[in-house]
Amino acid sequence: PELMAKFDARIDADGRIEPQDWMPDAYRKTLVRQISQHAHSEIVGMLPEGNWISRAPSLKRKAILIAKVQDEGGHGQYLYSAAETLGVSRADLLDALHSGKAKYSSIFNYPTLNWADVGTIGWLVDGAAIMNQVPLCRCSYGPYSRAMIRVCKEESFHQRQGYEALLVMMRGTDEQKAMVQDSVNRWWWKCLAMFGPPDADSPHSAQGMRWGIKRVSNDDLRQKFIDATVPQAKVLGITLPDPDLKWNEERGHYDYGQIDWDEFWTTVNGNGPCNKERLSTRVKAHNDGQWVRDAALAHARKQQQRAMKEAA
Amino acid sequence: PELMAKFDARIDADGRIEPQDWMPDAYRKTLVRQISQHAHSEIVGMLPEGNWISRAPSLKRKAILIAKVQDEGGHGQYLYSAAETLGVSRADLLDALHSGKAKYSSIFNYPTLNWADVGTIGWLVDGAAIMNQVPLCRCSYGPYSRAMIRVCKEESFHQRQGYEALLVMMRGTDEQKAMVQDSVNRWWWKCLAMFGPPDADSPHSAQGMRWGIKRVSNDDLRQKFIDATVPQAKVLGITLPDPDLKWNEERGHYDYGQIDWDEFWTTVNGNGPCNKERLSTRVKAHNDGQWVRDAALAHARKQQQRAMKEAA
Amino acid sequence: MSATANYLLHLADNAVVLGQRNAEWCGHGPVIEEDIALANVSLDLIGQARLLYQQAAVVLGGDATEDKLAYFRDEPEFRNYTLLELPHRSALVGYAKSDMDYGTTIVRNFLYSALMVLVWEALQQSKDEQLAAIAAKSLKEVRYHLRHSRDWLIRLGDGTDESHARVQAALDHLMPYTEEFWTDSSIESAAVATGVGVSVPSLRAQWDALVNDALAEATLVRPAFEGYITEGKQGLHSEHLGFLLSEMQSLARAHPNATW
Amino acid sequence: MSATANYLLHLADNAVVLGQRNAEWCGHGPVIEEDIALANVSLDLIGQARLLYQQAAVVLGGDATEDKLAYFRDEPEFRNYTLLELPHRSALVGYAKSDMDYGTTIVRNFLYSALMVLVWEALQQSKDEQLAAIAAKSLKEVRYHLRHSRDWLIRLGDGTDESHARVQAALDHLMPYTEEFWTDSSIESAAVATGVGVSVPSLRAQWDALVNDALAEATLVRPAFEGYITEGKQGLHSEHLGFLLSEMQSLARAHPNATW
Repeated sequence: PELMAKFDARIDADGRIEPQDWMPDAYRKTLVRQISQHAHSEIVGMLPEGNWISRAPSLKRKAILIAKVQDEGGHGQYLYSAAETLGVSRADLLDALHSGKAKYSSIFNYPTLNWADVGTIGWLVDGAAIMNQVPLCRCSYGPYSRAMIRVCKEESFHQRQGYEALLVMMRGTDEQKAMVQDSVNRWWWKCLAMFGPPDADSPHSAQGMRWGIKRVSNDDLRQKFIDATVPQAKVLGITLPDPDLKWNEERGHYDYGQIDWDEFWTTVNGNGPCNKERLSTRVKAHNDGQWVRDAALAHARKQQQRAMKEAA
Repeated sequence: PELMAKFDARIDADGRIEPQDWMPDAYRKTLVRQISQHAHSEIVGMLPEGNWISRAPSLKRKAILIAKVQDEGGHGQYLYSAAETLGVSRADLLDALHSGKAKYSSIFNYPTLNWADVGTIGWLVDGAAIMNQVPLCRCSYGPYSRAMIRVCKEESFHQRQGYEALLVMMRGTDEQKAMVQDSVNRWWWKCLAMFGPPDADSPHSAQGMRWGIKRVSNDDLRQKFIDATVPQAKVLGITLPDPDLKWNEERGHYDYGQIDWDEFWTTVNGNGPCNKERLSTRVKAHNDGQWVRDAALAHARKQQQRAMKEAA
Repeated sequence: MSATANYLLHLADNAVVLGQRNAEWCGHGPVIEEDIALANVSLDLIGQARLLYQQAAVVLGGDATEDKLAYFRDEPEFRNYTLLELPHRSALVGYAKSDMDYGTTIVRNFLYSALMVLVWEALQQSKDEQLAAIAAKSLKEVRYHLRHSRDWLIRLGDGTDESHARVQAALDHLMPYTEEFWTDSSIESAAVATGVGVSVPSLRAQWDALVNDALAEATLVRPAFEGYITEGKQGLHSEHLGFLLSEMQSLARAHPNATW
Repeated sequence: MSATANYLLHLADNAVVLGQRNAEWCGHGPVIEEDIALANVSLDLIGQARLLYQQAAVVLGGDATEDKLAYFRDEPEFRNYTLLELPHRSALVGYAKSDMDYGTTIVRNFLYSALMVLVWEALQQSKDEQLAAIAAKSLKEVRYHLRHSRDWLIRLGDGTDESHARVQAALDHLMPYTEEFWTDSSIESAAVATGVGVSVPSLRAQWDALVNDALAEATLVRPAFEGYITEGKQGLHSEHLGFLLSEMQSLARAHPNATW
């Protein structure tokens, strides 16, 4: 109770909880779930964009794309490290992913079907992710908040790169413009769903708010995203696929249409177009790599034994 | 000795030896070696051309190519059957191929590097094969001679198709013409080597001639092939890559340059550009297919047991 | 484009894509007889595609040709079922030791040819006489495809423990993609309305009977459907079609003015 | 084309082809740190290719650009070593359970970067100042590639029995392809004659020392050479480059007038 009081006080004062600090079990569990889910999202998120590396239409775009996918791997890596400060192992987290127990962002269960998708994912998917993540830079758990500061910085860079790639395409041939429009048509609604169910239906929000793990509500973030994105779409010259999308003078916000939550939940529950494939790709990579990890471990042990023999 | 005399008499009378007939062990062994080597060549020969099926530049050419590669599979299948009439099993023959003990035509250890190679293989490689094989239609062993009649008929068809494909390309764009010339440059000398070493160096020839297994000498066949091919090359409009190639009025034949026998033997002995790859592709296909063959066998046994139970 | 042309393209794209996939076994099959059999299936499908594209080219007029339609249309213009563009591997990792799984090939050929025997049979009555003629020819071919794949389905299902597990995994993987058969598409409805096409949903009971009967004989369990219904026939594909087409079309597109 | 342009293209083609291959591991590596490391190697190589193609475009003049050189040249125009275009699988069937073998990737990166540390070091003295500058930059990168691949070569060689067998198989498979390094090509001799290029055969003893030292530490046996010497740098490739290029160039060639 004394520890609890100290913890609560720190939270209320907007202070940071560090790994060595006492924390309630539910707080620890919630963080492990959230951070590992985020790490998994980065790793699985390498796949849809990685799908286009071999076909990138210029060497410059190829380099940008590889660097971006590499950054996602890096995010995964240090988010796993942040989770490990809470006393879990990466191996256990990966097991949870591979067995289907742990979730990752549902947006990566949709396919990338043309080159513009690479730009759109940067602009809209990363854009939505940043909206979700910027508040987490002030999250109460120190290692997570520091990881998020770095992640957000890099994601913002990716978002600008994605938008720039689309701008270039929109100045190009008719086919290029059509690709961008087709891409935005496919991703727009899915990005709006990324902010999660409406506040009324969101189970974890209240406690998360209390603990400073979640800081802004789903609906508020979604609105903020839409308000920021509509003008960008205009500059780009594409049409967002929502006939109900219009400025509401009174609210000072854009109104928007109904999100298809059935589709969202179908995908979250494992039945999107690519769920099985994404997961099995990860499992295959992990299984195929077993002998490599075994070898590294065996070699390290041999090295150690040799060093001990020499010392003896 | 009585059997041997009867056998010799049959051979001398240009009669056919059939599976149930007595035959000398060396005759049987020579035939098994030759027929299985020919069967293996058909199977391995599916690979270089098969390499272009997925990229055939028109549906018509794709269909022609699939049909051709399929025919090669068919040739392999009935040549294995012909070999089996001599008391060996297909499994044993395949083991010999996969372990590297048995040989196959060395020509298939070269890569197919452009689409024209598909036509050139038809025209030159199949053309050379036909020269080698037509005499075998009169071979002393019945099943082999009958198999060769069918093989030669189909190969002649493939040769005409290959030549026709090249004719169309030579009437096409500069790039197409360049492809054909490049292809012929790469294959010409290798095709001449297909007739085997000069008669002076050919170990099996004499006995093979005696037995009616081999009927025309390597050098004679090679000359016949060259004499037939040079006019076709002229019609096609390509240059055969041999500066020494010219009509010899006196001999009534074309003279030709030196074949690089070192390269030939290097490849025959396993060190051509694709030897390892061709063999490992076959081994992989065989190993990957083990579970399928096992299943077919297991199912057949179950069926049999069920039939026996019902009968009992 | 006319409703008929669109419908012919849907049928042609199905045939060319599955023909391309089946040919990938050529030289790599589990036993030489299967290399030959699958080459034969592929050849039939490419042949069907040619007739269908040719007829589509006639209907479309202008400079359309069978090869322009096969080689110079982009991914979203292709109207094949998503099922047919998938690589030959099972989604279930653990069984697939190799990247080419024969069980997947067999299950797909079975599920598709079980549909097409019904479709071609019905299309013999198509108001488009050319299509009716193509249907009559294709029906004979696809009956053989069905027999071939059904026989193997049973061998694999009722074979060893390993083959049973593999082919069940392939079935679990592929069966959900067959839901696409029964959904409406504007292309199909338009063709049905004019009497050119057949209503595929009306064939469902017969297909179920064909499939369930074979699965029972193969001792396989039909998985319950849940989840995502693919939309390849509407032009919304998986990530696999792009790779298939970029390989298939590479040479033709590198030489747009060439005749082969 | 000038001797310098040809030489730059040889170096650029090497970099782009191996960069393309290494990137295939992105999202599929044995551990996330290796996904990142190989992406990094790939990124360096693509970066080198860009600088080299840019310089080649300057030398060639006209409408040459880095992307025209990378995306619109055909297979026989590519001058990369055959070693670099091979897929990531070992020729030795039986070990390779999967179509992507990390041992093959590591051995290739090791054999090539052991050469390139020497090549780039020497090219710092190239009479072509731009190339000398590219060499100085590339040398730093390739030193890291060598360290990375060498460390893994030792881990795998001196790891488990399985990893030892796999990496030995990869070595047996790939080592013969390195013979191409030491053969003459007119492109290289011309560049050496003008002081732009380096004589690669003159680096052989140093390369042998680097390689033998690492193999000894990895407890691997260097296979004796026999057989075929590849000629990729002369434009005569394996059957693999065509597939690599058709995938790499597909989108760019589908939109020849586009800017990206």
